Amino acid sequence: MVDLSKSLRTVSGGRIDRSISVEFSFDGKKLSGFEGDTLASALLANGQHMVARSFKYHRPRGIVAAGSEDPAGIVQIGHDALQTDPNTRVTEQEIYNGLVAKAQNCWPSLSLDIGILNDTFSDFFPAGFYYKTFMGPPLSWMNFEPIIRKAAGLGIAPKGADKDRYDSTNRHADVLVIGGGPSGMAAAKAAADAGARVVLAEETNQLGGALLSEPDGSISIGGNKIDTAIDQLRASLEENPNVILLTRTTAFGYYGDNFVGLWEKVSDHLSAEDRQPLQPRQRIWRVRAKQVVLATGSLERPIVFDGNDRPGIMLAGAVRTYLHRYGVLCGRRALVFANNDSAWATAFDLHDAGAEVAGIIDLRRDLSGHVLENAARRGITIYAGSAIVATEGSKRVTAADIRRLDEHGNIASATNWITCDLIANSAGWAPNVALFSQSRGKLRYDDSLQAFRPGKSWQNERSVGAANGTFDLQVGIDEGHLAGVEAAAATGFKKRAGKTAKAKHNMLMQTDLKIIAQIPSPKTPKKVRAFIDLQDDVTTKDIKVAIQEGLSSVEHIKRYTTTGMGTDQGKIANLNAFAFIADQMDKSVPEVGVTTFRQPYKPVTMGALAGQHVGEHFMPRRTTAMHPWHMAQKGVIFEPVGDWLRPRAFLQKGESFEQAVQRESKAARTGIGILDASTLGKIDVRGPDARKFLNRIYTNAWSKLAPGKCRYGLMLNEDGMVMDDGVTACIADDHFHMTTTTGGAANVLSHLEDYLQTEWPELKVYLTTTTEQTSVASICGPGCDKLVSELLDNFDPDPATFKFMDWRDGRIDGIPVRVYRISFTGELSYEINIDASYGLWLWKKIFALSQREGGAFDITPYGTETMHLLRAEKGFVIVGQDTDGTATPIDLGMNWIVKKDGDFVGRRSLTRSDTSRQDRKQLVGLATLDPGKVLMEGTQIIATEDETSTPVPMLGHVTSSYFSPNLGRSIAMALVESGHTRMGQTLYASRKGDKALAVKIVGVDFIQERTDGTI
Amino acid sequence: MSSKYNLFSLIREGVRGHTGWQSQWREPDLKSSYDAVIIGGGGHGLATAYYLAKEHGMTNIAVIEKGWIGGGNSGRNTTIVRSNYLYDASAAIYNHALRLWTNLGRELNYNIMMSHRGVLNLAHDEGEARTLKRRVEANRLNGVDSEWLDAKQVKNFCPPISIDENMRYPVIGATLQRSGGVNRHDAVVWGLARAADSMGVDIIQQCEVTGINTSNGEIVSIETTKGSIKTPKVASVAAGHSTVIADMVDIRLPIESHPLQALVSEPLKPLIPCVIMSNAVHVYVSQSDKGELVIGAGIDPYVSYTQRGSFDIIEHQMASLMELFPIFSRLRMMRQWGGIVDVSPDASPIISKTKVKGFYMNAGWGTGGWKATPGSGHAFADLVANDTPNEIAAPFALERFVTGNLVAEHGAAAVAH
Amino acid sequence: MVLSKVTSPQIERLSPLSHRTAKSGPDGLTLQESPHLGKLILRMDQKVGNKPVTATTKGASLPSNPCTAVTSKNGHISTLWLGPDEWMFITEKDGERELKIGLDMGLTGLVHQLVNVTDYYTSIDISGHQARETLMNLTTLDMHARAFKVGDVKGSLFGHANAYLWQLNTGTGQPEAFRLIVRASMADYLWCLITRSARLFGIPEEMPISGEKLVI
Amino acid sequence: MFIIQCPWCGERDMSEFSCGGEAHIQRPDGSKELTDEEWAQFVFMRQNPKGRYAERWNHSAGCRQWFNVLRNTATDEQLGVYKMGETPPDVDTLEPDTPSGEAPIGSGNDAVKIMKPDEGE
Ligand SMILES: Cc1cc2nc3c(=O)[nH]c(=O)nc-3n(C[C@H](O)[C@H](O)[C@H](O)COP(=O)(O)OP(=O)(O)OC[C@H]3O[C@@H](n4cnc5c(N)ncnc54)[C@H](O)[C@@H]3O)c2cc1C
Ligand SMILES: NC(=O)c1ccc[n+]([C@@H]2O[C@H](COP(=O)([O-])OP(=O)(O)OC[C@H]3O[C@@H](n4cnc5c(N)ncnc54)[C@H](O)[C@@H]3O)[C@@H](O)[C@H]2O)c1
Ligand SMILES: Cc1cc2nc3c(=O)[nH]c(=O)nc-3n(C[C@H](O)[C@H](O)[C@H](O)COP(=O)(O)O)c2cc1C
Ligand SMILES: [Zn+2]
Repeated sequence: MVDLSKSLRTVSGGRIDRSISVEFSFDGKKLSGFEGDTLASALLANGQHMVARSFKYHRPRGIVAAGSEDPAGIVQIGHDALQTDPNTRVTEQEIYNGLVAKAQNCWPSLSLDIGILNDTFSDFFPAGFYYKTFMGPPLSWMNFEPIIRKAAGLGIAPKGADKDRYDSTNRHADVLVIGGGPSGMAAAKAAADAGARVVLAEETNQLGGALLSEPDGSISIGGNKIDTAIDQLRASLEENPNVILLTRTTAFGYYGDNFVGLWEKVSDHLSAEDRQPLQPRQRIWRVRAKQVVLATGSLERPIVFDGNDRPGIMLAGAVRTYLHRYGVLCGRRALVFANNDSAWATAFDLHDAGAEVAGIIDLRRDLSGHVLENAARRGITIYAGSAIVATEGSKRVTAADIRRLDEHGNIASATNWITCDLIANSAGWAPNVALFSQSRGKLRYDDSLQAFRPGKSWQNERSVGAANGTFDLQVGIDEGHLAGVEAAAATGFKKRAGKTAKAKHNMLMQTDLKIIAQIPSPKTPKKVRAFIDLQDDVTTKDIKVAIQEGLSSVEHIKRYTTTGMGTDQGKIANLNAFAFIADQMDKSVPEVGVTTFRQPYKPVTMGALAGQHVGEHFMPRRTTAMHPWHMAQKGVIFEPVGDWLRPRAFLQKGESFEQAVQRESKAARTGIGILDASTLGKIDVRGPDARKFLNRIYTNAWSKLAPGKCRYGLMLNEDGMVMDDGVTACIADDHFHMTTTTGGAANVLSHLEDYLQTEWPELKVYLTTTTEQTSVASICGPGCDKLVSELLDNFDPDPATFKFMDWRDGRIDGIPVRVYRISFTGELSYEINIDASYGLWLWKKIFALSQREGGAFDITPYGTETMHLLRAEKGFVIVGQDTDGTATPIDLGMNWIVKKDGDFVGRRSLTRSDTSRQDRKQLVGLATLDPGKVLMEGTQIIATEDETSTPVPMLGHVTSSYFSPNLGRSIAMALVESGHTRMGQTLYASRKGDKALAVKIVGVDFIQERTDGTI
Repeated sequence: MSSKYNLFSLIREGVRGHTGWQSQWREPDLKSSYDAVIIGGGGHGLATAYYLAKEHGMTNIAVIEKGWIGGGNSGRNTTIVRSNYLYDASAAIYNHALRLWTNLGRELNYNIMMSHRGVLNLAHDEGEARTLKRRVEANRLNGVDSEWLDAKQVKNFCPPISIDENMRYPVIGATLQRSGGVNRHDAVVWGLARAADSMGVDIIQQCEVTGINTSNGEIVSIETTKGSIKTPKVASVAAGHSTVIADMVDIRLPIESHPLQALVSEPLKPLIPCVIMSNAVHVYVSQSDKGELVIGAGIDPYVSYTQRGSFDIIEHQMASLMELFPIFSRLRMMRQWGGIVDVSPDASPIISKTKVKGFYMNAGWGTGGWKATPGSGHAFADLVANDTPNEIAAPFALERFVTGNLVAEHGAAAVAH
Repeated sequence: MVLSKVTSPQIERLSPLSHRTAKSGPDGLTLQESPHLGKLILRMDQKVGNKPVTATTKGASLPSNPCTAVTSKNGHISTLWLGPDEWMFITEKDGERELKIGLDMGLTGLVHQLVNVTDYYTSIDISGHQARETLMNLTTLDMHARAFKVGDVKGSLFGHANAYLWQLNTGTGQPEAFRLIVRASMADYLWCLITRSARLFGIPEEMPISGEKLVI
Repeated sequence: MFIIQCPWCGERDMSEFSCGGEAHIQRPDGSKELTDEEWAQFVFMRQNPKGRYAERWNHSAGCRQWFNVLRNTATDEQLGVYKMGETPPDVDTLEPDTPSGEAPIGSGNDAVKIMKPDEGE
């Protein structure tokens, strides 16, 4: 057996910096690697193949690939349970000093995992076994689910809020190139040379792509060795101001109109010390590209055989990548198992690097050409027309059984176990078409590749190089170059053919290949464990069961077996799954079809997707000019109204919220109350047809409203339901000042613009919002006219002459103001409008009047809660509280505001057979027989005191409810079935766990009701 | 006819290598005529077929599915099940569904993983609290399980949630329906198909309805990509494609088809115990038994049949999620997708006869119809069999858009899904 | 009765960002509010043309192209295109009064709307060669020099805030400067979002005003 | 998240716009004699086609203008924009490939993810 204690690091070579060693730990073991290592390469260098346990059977999982396509090598990163990163792929995580990695989904430890019991009993856990039992009782799902849930899942989520920050930014590109391999670099260079704005995104930490998996000297590009050639290209791109070159950046999503999401890992590869505090952890680049070049390369496909999931069984290409990019030998005694030439290079390079190659097993029966000579020269045994049919080794492969196959693919020779610590296998290369398919291009099945390649494009995109099924280096470079030239030309830059670098190489290309959906096995079928999806433990047997159970669609089979549903999304598994299904159903692969390639290309951090719009920046807090004053009041509590924050009540020392509201409400009717009403929506309406317009959008008539006067109006939507309300003032014959609810302002404006621009373009009216131009101080209370006259420069507010629903201009210390005699409290009140920049000054000035010695005004600031209470005492509705989109003006008892003739928005709906019924829910007042009892808003109204068994018929519900300090009793408004005809009736307010409360139906104007003596 | 599922059959098959499982449903050829044809092999269509066969003895019927059964919204929804709706009519049908859900697994002999883990609807300000409390009260009187929790109780019920009072949208309370929860959408579809098939219902996949023939206002036959079928009754349950079907008989519907997206995180060990929904912050999230966080995103504002949505909707969704669950920030989105939801003006479904005799419509479930699947199928089957709506279906007739008797669930109490 | 003198506060005019101070980074990126600039919105049929505007004002005129602005020779008045029938005049502090008088005169008899929005909006000026990149984090507008030029005015979303972005004419050799015209109530949100993005260029990040008690 | 060509401002990201739904629905005068049925057609009933569709968009974050967009709802391909009051441009779009309106490419339907063996580029 080979000795793994000695490092498997080659003496030289690899694109790592051997001068900088990096210390990290895996599962408590202190290990070291070099700058440029991924966690995977560093672990392999330390002889650690097994890094995880599989999802279902908890079987040992090793490193299979060298990139983001690795299926099961995922671990938990971070020592701090508050900030840990679950499910991190070892092949992508670069190491840094102090990196802590732990195995996940295993207990008590990676090497000894109780979960392996699932494996022992795996016979009883076929695909979808859980659908077939625990339907309860006796085995009920609710009892069993917790157990399943514990067993399922992989990593553990952090326990604390994320301390890192994320950015997102926008870019417009003429040409976006995805993939920094030879083809992608050529495309970027060509497009940039043409003058186009180019973005080049490369998933890994370096440009070069597959070239980095080749020994430096083995290829010459434009006369240079690989690394020099790449450096020169990189330099020329970097110095071009029109090029954005992004490494460690994955194109994760190809969306509509060439919008591509890029995910840059800015500092995940750095130790805490090395991270720049101002830089985000990760950044999303939102790229809108005129043209896209897809140079995403190809993915190698494993061979499906019994026991193919043991650690130490890897993709041949990956083994070469580890050797040449990271200077790591993946094993000392290797077997290479292939169906095409490219994998032979792995055998040769391993041999040349000092490993023992115990044999090349190739499914193809008749081999020829220089590969044979090359193998012979190295004395490597060749097993043609043969296959590995079984393997051994619990935590690392230790041996393989090699058999010859006859022309029908059946086993034709006796057992032949060969020891090994590595099996490098390859079933050929498949174009990486994920993004192409995301862009909604159509795939074409290529019989020579036995894989899908880009077919018909839907968006402005081109695939080049291996991503396009072009595996020859030179042809790929030329393809990339041409794509760059044409893409740039397509965006309006001069087309210059230019020249491409000539590549000299003797790479072993995948030539003809021989796919066998599943390698035969000497075992009874029941015992065969040939894995297709290594993360979710999907075997060929599972897929057989699914098909046998009649799940004939590939989409059904995916969902029944969960193949391709893991964190790798089956990058290397899916094609094998499709091929195996095709084989089982005697269909061609295209007949079977593919599952959908969805975004993201690989899992993307949610925090990164949220970007900067989190925490304090999540949503704007809109505030008024007076806000600083409000904030200065100790006991202030705010109420969000849309994006606005409005004072809800000003609690004084030792006061409860309720007490504050009672005090404020009383003050507003006895002393002087003042409310910041600045947030009310305001719209300037002007034009010769303004009246006509108002007539059409309000339910009442506006033809006669004289300048200097105001009127209240109701707006409906076409469905006839109340949508908004407010007071509108006539400034001049063709000029009006409209107010709307705070929450409704934006809707109303677009509602109005919509009608003006699309329904009634003939109307000569213009609308402009002025909401934030003016601050509004609403002053109310008996005798507040004195305050007003005090406040304004020689202004006579006498209610007798300055009448309710009038407005006038005035000045305060010379600053112009407009005063409206309008009121939603029923009290004498004045609304002072002033340019917002003077809002805080005015507010302070008013309160100064309450400070002065002697004859100070008794002014009480009040909030929205008191405002709601006061208007309720008068029975004024609040749209959105007493209405919920289901109430007509008639329901609200506001027939008086619905004009008899002429059309208006929503009019026709009012007369629909059901909308005009008399037994609709109608707004009424409720007076609890016990005046001290305040109803909970939302309380349901029922007919009888004792609640019969459910369902209890409900007559309506309480929309607003308060204790009125001014009436000394509880008051409530409610929408009640045929309410208007129930005046005086007693109904009941249902209460949870308590006797229903008797309430009397009264009018909504409680102050009036009091004068009339009904309450 | 497929064998019974239970622990013993599992063990038996385990021993003999699972060679004995039979097909869960047949792949029958299209007959030339059926007593009724159901268009749409989603949960609702299959449930309709199942109950038509089981409760109305109509077994000579077919379910026609243009793709693979469950490939529509049934296959792409976040499976939230609850019945705490505001209005009586809604409470009636959704609660009816909830009762059926509870026992459906056993009834179908198929574990649909119905998990009554509880659904929270969060309130972030007084206005929301008011409308949610109103709902709780209405639910109570309608016999729908529903209760009000304050912020602390919310935190106890769902520990990972943030109830930080300094958030822009602090959690001030929530309604809880303990009997609400999630289930396994594919299993529901397959279980219904298997049960319906075993009673003789033909389930025809990869077969698209291309036309509907009527003569003097009555259904006579339909055209499909696999041939035409004589039938007196056609029941359309095509969700996002409802108007496309209705168009075949010149009926206009009050429906628009919008993209609605959802996404899943990578699988994690148990993290959140229940379903959390918030309107103001627009979040709905639960964790599947496999371990992914299943997260619903917002609806796109435009009509589209592409089963795709906009990226910025996903970004907003994530920002919202981070507001409520700051600890999710380092987790990763594994896959996102979209469906085509059939949105009706009052956010309530249409279960209705039409002006064409023998043509029945089940549509308009929009973003929230999964929870109704058995109830919808049950009520619709009744309508199709008896040609008159039962009291559960009656309020959802098309006429309401003419007479104005809407079931305005989108009103103040609007909570999608 | 005799009243003691009212201790009324001095007339004090505040802008939406008066609580923020100008910021600048090491490489010349600067951020500051230009408070109290006079602003008027004119809505009128574009066919009416320039005359009524030019006739009675000191150099004001309407831009001839959508999404652009023109500035009077003396530089005192700029007119921004907001829509096919909508323009915004921007003057120096207090300049809006005189301008309004002039426009009212010229527009009498014409169907139009002229509204003072001086306090409705405020202006955030961002200048320096890093200004474009700073803005790219906030908007989907193409901020590349080829796409956004001096004199361009584009309404768009910046974070969650609607605003108009205008590239000022700073003259050759001067660093580029942009003016964001944003609603007063959104100004603080936007300011802070900009500083968050500008932190990368050495401007100290600032947090929005918050801390309002929302829960009883 | 597609790009919308505002007739005045040019190409902008969709996030600047708000969608107003189906275009060319004439609002009848509600004060005139109309049956409930006719009124319901205007208020609620929609065409919601799969394929060519004329809809209204508003450049809400830009010039605040309403205009019409012609779009193929099976693919989201935009076929043209035109101002209010103008008639839709006469342009052709991908004809449905499957009966329920699925376009042969670019649509959401899994039936068109891959090319038929005989299908030309
Ligand atoms: C992302 C998302 C999340 C959701 N979340 C929830 C949730 O949490 N809770 C909830 O209750 N609801 C949710 N919903 C809504 C729910 O999914 C749907 O309301 C419900 O699944 C509709 O079921 P269905 O069977 O009627 O429709 P579908 O499952 O869509 O079935 C309709 C079927 O009709 C077929 N069809 C269409 N046209 C034809 C034709 N011409 N010929 C033949 N067949 C045809 C389609 O292929 C499709 O299979 C969500 C939806 C989405 C998209
Ligand atoms: N031996 C063979 O048979 C064989 C087969 C296939 C390819 N090859 C070789 O591979 C090379 C192909 O060159 P190429 O440039 O076409 O491909 P490449 O593999 O060299 O480069 C592809 C690059 O794209 C990156 N990438 C993939 N997905 C990405 C994403 N979503 N976002 C950002 N980056 C992403 C990868 O990290 C990689 O660097 C040639 O040298 C060819 O000879 C050889
Ligand atoms: C509740 C639920 C859970 C899902 N879990 C996963 C999952 O764990 N892995 C995965 O790849 N997809 C998962 N999906 C998404 C499906 O793979 C697929 O995207 C979805 O059914 C839509 O189909 P489509 O993408 O093929 O159009 C899930 C979907 C739903 C509705
Ligand atoms: Zn525009």
